[in-house]
Amino acid sequence: MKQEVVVNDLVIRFSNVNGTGSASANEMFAKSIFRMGIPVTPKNIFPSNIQGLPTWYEVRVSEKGYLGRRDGIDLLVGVNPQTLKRDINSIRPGGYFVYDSSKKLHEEYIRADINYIGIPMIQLAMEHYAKPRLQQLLKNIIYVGAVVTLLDIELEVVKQVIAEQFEKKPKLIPANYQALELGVNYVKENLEYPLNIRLKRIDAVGDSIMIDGNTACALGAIYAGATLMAWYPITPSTSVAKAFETYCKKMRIDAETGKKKYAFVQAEDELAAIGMVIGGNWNGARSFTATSGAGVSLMNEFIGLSYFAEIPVVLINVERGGPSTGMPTRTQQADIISSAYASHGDTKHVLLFPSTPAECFEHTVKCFDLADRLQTTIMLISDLDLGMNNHMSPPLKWDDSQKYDLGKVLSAEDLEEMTEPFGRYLDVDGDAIPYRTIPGTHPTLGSFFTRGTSHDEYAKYSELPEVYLRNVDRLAQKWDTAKTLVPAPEFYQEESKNSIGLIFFGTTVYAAVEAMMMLKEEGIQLDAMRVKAFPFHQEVEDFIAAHEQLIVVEQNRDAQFRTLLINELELNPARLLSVLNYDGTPITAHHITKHIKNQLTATV
Amino acid sequence: MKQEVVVNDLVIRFSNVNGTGSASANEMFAKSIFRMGIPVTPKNIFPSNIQGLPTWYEVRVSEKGYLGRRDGIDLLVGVNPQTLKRDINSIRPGGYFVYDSSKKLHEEYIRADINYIGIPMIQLAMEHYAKPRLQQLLKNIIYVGAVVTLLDIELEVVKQVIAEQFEKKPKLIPANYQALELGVNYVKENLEYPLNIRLKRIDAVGDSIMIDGNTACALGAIYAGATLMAWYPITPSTSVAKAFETYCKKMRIDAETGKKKYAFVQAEDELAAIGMVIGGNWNGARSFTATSGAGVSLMNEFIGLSYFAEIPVVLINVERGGPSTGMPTRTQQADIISSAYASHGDTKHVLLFPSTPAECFEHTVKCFDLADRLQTTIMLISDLDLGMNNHMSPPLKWDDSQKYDLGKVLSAEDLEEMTEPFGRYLDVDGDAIPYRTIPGTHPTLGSFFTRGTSHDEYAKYSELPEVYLRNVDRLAQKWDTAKTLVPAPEFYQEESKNSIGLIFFGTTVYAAVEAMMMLKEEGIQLDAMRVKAFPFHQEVEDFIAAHEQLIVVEQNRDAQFRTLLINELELNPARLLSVLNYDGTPITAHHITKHIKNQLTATV
Amino acid sequence: MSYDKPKFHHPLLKKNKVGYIKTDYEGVISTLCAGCGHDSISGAIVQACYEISLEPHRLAKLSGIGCSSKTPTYFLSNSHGFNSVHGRMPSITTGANMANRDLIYLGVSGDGDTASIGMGQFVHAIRRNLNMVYIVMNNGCYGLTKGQDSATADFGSVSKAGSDNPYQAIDLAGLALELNATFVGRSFSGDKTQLVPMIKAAMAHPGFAFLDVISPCVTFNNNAGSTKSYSHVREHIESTSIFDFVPKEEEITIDYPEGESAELELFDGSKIQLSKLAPDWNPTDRFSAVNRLHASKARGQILTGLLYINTDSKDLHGKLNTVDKPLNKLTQEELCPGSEALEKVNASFR
Amino acid sequence: MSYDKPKFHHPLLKKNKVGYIKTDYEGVISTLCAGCGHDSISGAIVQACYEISLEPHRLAKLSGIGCSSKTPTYFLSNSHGFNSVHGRMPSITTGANMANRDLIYLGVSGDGDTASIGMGQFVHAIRRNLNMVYIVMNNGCYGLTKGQDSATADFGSVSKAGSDNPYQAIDLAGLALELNATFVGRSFSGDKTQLVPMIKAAMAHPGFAFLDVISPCVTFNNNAGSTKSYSHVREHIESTSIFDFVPKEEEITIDYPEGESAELELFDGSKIQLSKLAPDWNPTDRFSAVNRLHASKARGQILTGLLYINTDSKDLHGKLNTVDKPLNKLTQEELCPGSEALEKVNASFR
Ligand SMILES: Cc1ncc(C[n+]2csc(CCOP(=O)(O)OP(=O)(O)O)c2C)c(N)n1
Ligand SMILES: Cc1ncc(C[n+]2csc(CCOP(=O)(O)OP(=O)(O)O)c2C)c(N)n1
Ligand code: SF4
Ligand code: SF4
Ligand SMILES: [Mg+2]
Ligand SMILES: [Mg+2]
Repeated sequence: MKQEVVVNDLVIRFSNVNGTGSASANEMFAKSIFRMGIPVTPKNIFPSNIQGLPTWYEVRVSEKGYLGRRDGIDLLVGVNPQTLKRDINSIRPGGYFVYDSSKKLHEEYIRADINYIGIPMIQLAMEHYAKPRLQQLLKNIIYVGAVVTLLDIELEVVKQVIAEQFEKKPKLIPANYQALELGVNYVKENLEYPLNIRLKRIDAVGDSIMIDGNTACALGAIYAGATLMAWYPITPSTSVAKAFETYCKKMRIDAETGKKKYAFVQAEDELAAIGMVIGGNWNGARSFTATSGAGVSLMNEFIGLSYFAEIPVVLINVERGGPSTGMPTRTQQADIISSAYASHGDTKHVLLFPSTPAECFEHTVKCFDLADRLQTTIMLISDLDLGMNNHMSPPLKWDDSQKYDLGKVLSAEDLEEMTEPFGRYLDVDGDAIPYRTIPGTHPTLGSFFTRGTSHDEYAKYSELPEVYLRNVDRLAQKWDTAKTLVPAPEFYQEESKNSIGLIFFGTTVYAAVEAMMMLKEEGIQLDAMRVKAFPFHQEVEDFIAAHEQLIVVEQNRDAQFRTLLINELELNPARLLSVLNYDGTPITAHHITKHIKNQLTATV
Repeated sequence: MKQEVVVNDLVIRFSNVNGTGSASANEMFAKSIFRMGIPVTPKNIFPSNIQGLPTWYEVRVSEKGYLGRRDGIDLLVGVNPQTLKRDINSIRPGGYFVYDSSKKLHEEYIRADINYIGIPMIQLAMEHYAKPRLQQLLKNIIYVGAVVTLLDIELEVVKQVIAEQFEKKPKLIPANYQALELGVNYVKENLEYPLNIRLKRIDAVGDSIMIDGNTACALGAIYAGATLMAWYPITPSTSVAKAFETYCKKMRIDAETGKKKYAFVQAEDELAAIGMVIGGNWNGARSFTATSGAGVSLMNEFIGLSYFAEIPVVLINVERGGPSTGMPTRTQQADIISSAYASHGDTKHVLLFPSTPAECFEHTVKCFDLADRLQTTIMLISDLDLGMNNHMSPPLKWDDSQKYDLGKVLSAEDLEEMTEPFGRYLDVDGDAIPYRTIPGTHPTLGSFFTRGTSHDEYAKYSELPEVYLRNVDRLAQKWDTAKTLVPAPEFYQEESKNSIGLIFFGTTVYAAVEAMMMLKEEGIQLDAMRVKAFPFHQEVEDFIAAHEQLIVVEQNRDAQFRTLLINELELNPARLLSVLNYDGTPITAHHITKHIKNQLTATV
Repeated sequence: MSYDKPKFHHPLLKKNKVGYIKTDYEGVISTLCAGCGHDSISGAIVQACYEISLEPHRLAKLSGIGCSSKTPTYFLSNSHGFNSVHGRMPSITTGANMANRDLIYLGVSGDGDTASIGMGQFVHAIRRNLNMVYIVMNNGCYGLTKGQDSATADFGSVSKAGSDNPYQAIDLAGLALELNATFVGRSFSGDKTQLVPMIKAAMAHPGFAFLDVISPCVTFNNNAGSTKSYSHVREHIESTSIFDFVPKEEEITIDYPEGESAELELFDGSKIQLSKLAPDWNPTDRFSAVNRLHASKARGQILTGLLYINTDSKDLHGKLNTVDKPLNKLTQEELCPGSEALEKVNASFR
Repeated sequence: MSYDKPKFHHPLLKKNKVGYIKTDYEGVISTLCAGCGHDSISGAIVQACYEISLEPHRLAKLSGIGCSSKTPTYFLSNSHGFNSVHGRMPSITTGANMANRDLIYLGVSGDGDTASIGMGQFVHAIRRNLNMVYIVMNNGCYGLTKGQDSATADFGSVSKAGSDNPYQAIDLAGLALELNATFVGRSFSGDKTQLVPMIKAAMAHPGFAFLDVISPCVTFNNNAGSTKSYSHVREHIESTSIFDFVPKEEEITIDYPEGESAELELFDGSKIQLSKLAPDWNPTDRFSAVNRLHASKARGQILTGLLYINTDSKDLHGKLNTVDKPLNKLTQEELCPGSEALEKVNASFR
């Protein structure tokens, strides 16, 4: 089993029991690699439970900067007896299994084609720490020390990361250092190291940051001037709320009074959360909510109200595995159709699809501008993978000259200067977007009655067919205006050159870009487009028109995004092939290439 | 203005104020025509309010049996001052305006091209009745008497209908007769009669009945053995519940004890209503709900649970004008996409589209069989027009040899005989439908744990990707099974002969059939198909395959049904043209022919 | 369809302190049934707002869905209004209130809207002590959907169709007390003398002010046997007190008998002046109100009047400790931390 | 992932009247945190069902979503179970109960599940007097979503993160009393002596039996300052009575002091035997329970035990007057009116 040395290209998996503090140890491990200038993506695969169930932490390291998941685990640290068998079987032939050798590994776990590395983790922990909880926690640091040494990770970097982690509880640092050394020394004293797979400092991360999408969304909302967040706890969107509160406490406290320049309201459920957001935006304060899965379903009625009464709403949907409660701690892109056409009656909603934390930030800001401009619900469609995992991302950017677009809001002066009577639903500018007023603006001008029932241009109730038609036809026209305002797609070539075009969106980007490279190496050239918004920008149409055959990659069973494309762009379905991944794990480049090749052979 | 005599082909409109008892007078009028053997359709156009707002009652009479709405009002009885102008303008040139001449009609209401017929309604009423409420009520009967005479309707028939209407309050009959005679005599003594438009007894209704779709649905549920209805009031579905209760009281009381063989529960909201239905069906009692508009949106979360945990649900959606509260007393077919793909995640739901009350009955029965067989949500998609208006319909049919299909339910004996362990989500028969057990069936066998989270074949919680995939792939396969079980479409030709196929569903049938005849007379021949269910039956595919060009007629803005066809059958959108009507009034044949002709010229 | 009333301003009509005459507080002509209790409540709202010299644009009126929820079009046409969705007015009002703490929020709901579909939101608006006036126009039935029993229909009350209600009524005032609402009153649409000052006091209360107003539905629930009919209520009504609201700096004009009278000063300096009709009842002791309510109920009586007031509690803004300036008036400069701060954030993620 | 416990049947383990040993009432091994109060309640359910000789298949266990709502997998694996959606267990139980009145329905919920998203359904299940046992495993926080305050968190209670709760708690037992629930009890997961007989009595009660069980969350809400921690509850608990449940035809074994003891006979002939610790409290007088609860609360104490029982009320089936045979057992012959009747219906529409 003599192997070549592979540097900066590997996948490491930690298999743990949740509630044992492993997540934080594993995160420090990943962070250390990032600090060595090497592109890295960690993925935390956790159960829908608080303590005692299997959890995995997967770290992909890729000098080339491929940040999607990759099949084939090079090294697995397995400390969860419940999943030992499965874990060992998941290692690629020739890979390494790091286990707790405090107890002998049973015969049945022995595979001839992998390497076993025993570290007496719990034994070392028990020898050095008295309290059981401490033993449990520091066992994790012991294996980090071991793996760090095996992979030749810079120890000083790891120590620095540990020091920062415990910045607020410095008393804990020495014990952690000690545990780390226990692992390091055990390897140094007993084993060959480093392994053939190893790491080496490079300079490939530039000014990137490592951050999760939900935190970036929350920061986006703060930068966009959101003053009301109303929400209800639900995985995987809860951390948007948590981050919003955390950063508001740092950035939004009035220095003089210590009072808050924001309202953060935990609602009694999702219906109330979006109701509050509607009330807040109606009353002129930028307001938003974040939710997932069932929460979006519960918001359906209110989304229709927002559409029809034309009230801005910003809704961040961090998708998880459906249907129903489904797999709440797994990822999918499966709320596409239910979001795009949410609510009864003829409705359509604007969706933005960020791919990176930097885009989570930028698109969240955009959501607020679009919501105010278009006076309707704008949904940011993120997913668990993007929202809850740390991603290497370009830094968050804010241009201080950038001004909020608060849309068509009339001030008291505007109202007084008007020569025609104010009509809340009157299309004055031909873009199908009417002007609105905020309650309290003027003593006698501009008040109107908001309602979810059919209304005329002056917001008066009406059941007349022609009044209804004027209104809903204007809403359809507003949709066309929306197309001109949403972000344009991103392309991965200077100009379209190939007959086949790859289409993807959101977190699929990581695997898709890698897949394209893999295919290129095999001589299969594709043009590619990442869609960033629904309704589809003109450039999306143009790209599709320029390609005979299109392949849509998405992470759901029913090819929902493809349906949107066909339906909204009047495309012949025969032109659109699908690559789907919907088992709850993030899609891999290998999965894409395999299916593209299958599809292409099938259609040729 | 000399006109030909037109017999049995006219449209009469009554324009009233709601809450004045006019609806019942107008209904008796329509019923009398039906009793004369002449095909007739009344449409009640009422406001979302209890008293004092405009309401119209339109009666179309068609010897040829065209039962859709028709443009061009021949005679309008206008007793609502609020809408006088609009009403008078709606009369076709040469038509008649019957008004209350107790007060002189103002100049501005005089049109040169129509005929004015004054009846001193309120004056007559005040002369003969002392109580204001009675004056108001009987004024309606006075104009009925007048119009009956003007149109040559058989007076005895009207009297018979009145007598039946007041069967339970016979004391009221004489006053009504008297009022009727007042109207009759006023015409006889003061005016020329009958008019050139008039009626004549024929024998064109056969064994038809005049009934509204909601009552037919309720009867269907009773015949299907539904024992639990849980619902929340909402127009226009409330009358399903009302009728269910009324007929249960007649048909479902235990003769011995006087106790009820059904539970009728007014829930606290729509979420609770569908929750109860899920609980009832889970526990083996056929259970259903009926709702509209916002109610369906609120049920989204639970619909997903039904899909994923595989629990039968029967949901009757009587559509109204959307979005949001929209036009709650107007009709539309605009909940197609939101029903078909309701709830977050990858979900699809079975929809049935009845066109007539007879089908409301038959399809409701079918819904229960399908729900039990497929163990999922089955929605009956009706609309306000079908649900709340009386329609001439074939009689309701029940074959006593017909047995309920309770689907795959294991009894205690079945469980004892089984050699393999029971797996709630195990596909034993290859049709992707697993077996279920009802709580309490057996002391030790067959219990399982129902959940909306990912589960294995034995209903155990699992987050494993392969387990999840097996389950959702089986659900997709179950969808294919559904295709073979839903009702086949109806065709309007022996075999397809033309290159153009017309596609429609639900209440559009009335106007569509008439439109086809009108087009035929102009030399435009179309094949036609009425779709009865989603997913689409193989015959739907075949019909589409057999035609180059398809025209889909539907009553919503966004061509939602066309989207379903394209998406589920992978059709090239270019092949499907749309005819849309979405102003809240039922579609007319004229509207269809006009748009078909436009479309055909545009595409040629 | 709605009709604007021609507003004929008689030169002699008395202007209030802010220069408005009473008709300035009206809305479009009601389309409710003639005699509907809801219209009287609308009238009382108009009266109260006129008398306290409210500037109409300083109030936002919100409602759910139902006949009752339609009433906001029938008063205060110079105020912004929001007829939202069924049962969800409280959440919308919460959001609106968060956006601008300086307006007065008047929420109108029905018993169907509040006690059934809206129960959760009602309970939680109370829990947050949201600064609003919450009026339930309580007719014991679903008017707009044609008269079904609601959850406030009394046990044994007979419906128009003749059937007895088998369920215990939800007593919304009792519930509000149990949930620590900071202002709880009950009144009757037919008793403007009591209702008008109660609405005024509710508006002056800086927290959740709940008014359960019995409001007969003449079309569907005014029959013999109904406990929400005009005649039943008139026969069974009793009162905690004779009640008046005295705006800040106005003089108290009514003389109450010594010993039984109480004066409660509100946050803004206005006063509630009352003469107790029930000796064991103390308007600021929640449990005495619960007791009093229980006693009336046991006798089949409907207790009206102010039931409870907590003159010293924090509303939601207070609980959250938000800035004094309305959030919707904060500018980009005040809200956006700027690029420099973002650079620091970025650095913390490296 | 769930693990079936190997069930080792010791020959000497005592069988109950229906032939089951105690482990027959267990479920799969719990995946809750070690020390979670919820597990103790599961244990009490197992114990109670074993002792009253319940046939497991005669019970259906239902829940919403949350750590608490997971517990039905951890007891009674021979019963059908339903882990539904968040806050909606009551409606599902209502439907299930309508379908088969002969089973026992045990609903398990959390304080988030019941007091927030599920408030409306909770209130209306009480209003209908649905025949079920409704247990709230009350930890004052959202366990499964990592410890946010719930609506039952006490005012001023300190969270793990160190912040004071600014909202008044919803007292679910108080609420149930206000809403006329026919059986209301409160207990503590750490007090099995009280909890086990209370569960038994709740199961025997032929209507809505509500048990608010304080159940500390060791992971997120067991810190100092929390009023739902083990130590706080242990220090502040008090009881209405010493309590026992005596199944039908069994003898009463405990001797209570004369004068303070009461015996309540339930519908099925079983008895509740108790010795009052509070002299002014009468378990069948709802208002005395309200008073008692109020008094404890005022002293900062947590009152546990049976609070109120109405031994004579109609459950939903009674209110609806449904047939005795379970609706899910009625056959097509019993349900379908047949073609002849339909012909008559047709005729009435001609
Ligand atoms: C989600 C939803 N469900 C049902 C309805 C239908 N609906 C309209 S008003 C109403 C009840 C109104 O009753 P209440 O609140 O008591 O008002 P009232 O008409 O008696 O004043 C209902 C059920 C609706 N609009 N929305
Ligand atoms: C509609 C919906 N919203 C949110 C969630 C997320 N969620 C799961 S459990 C839970 C709270 C559970 O709290 P509680 O009922 O008190 O149970 P505990 O975990 O404390 O026992 C929430 C909000 C969900 N599953 N469904
Ligand atoms: S139906 Fe009843 S509540 Fe509605 S307007 Fe008429 S009287 Fe008022
Ligand atoms: S998080 Fe709390 S409630 Fe959930 S299992 Fe752990 S201790 Fe119990
Ligand atoms: Mg009402
Ligand atoms: Mg909890």
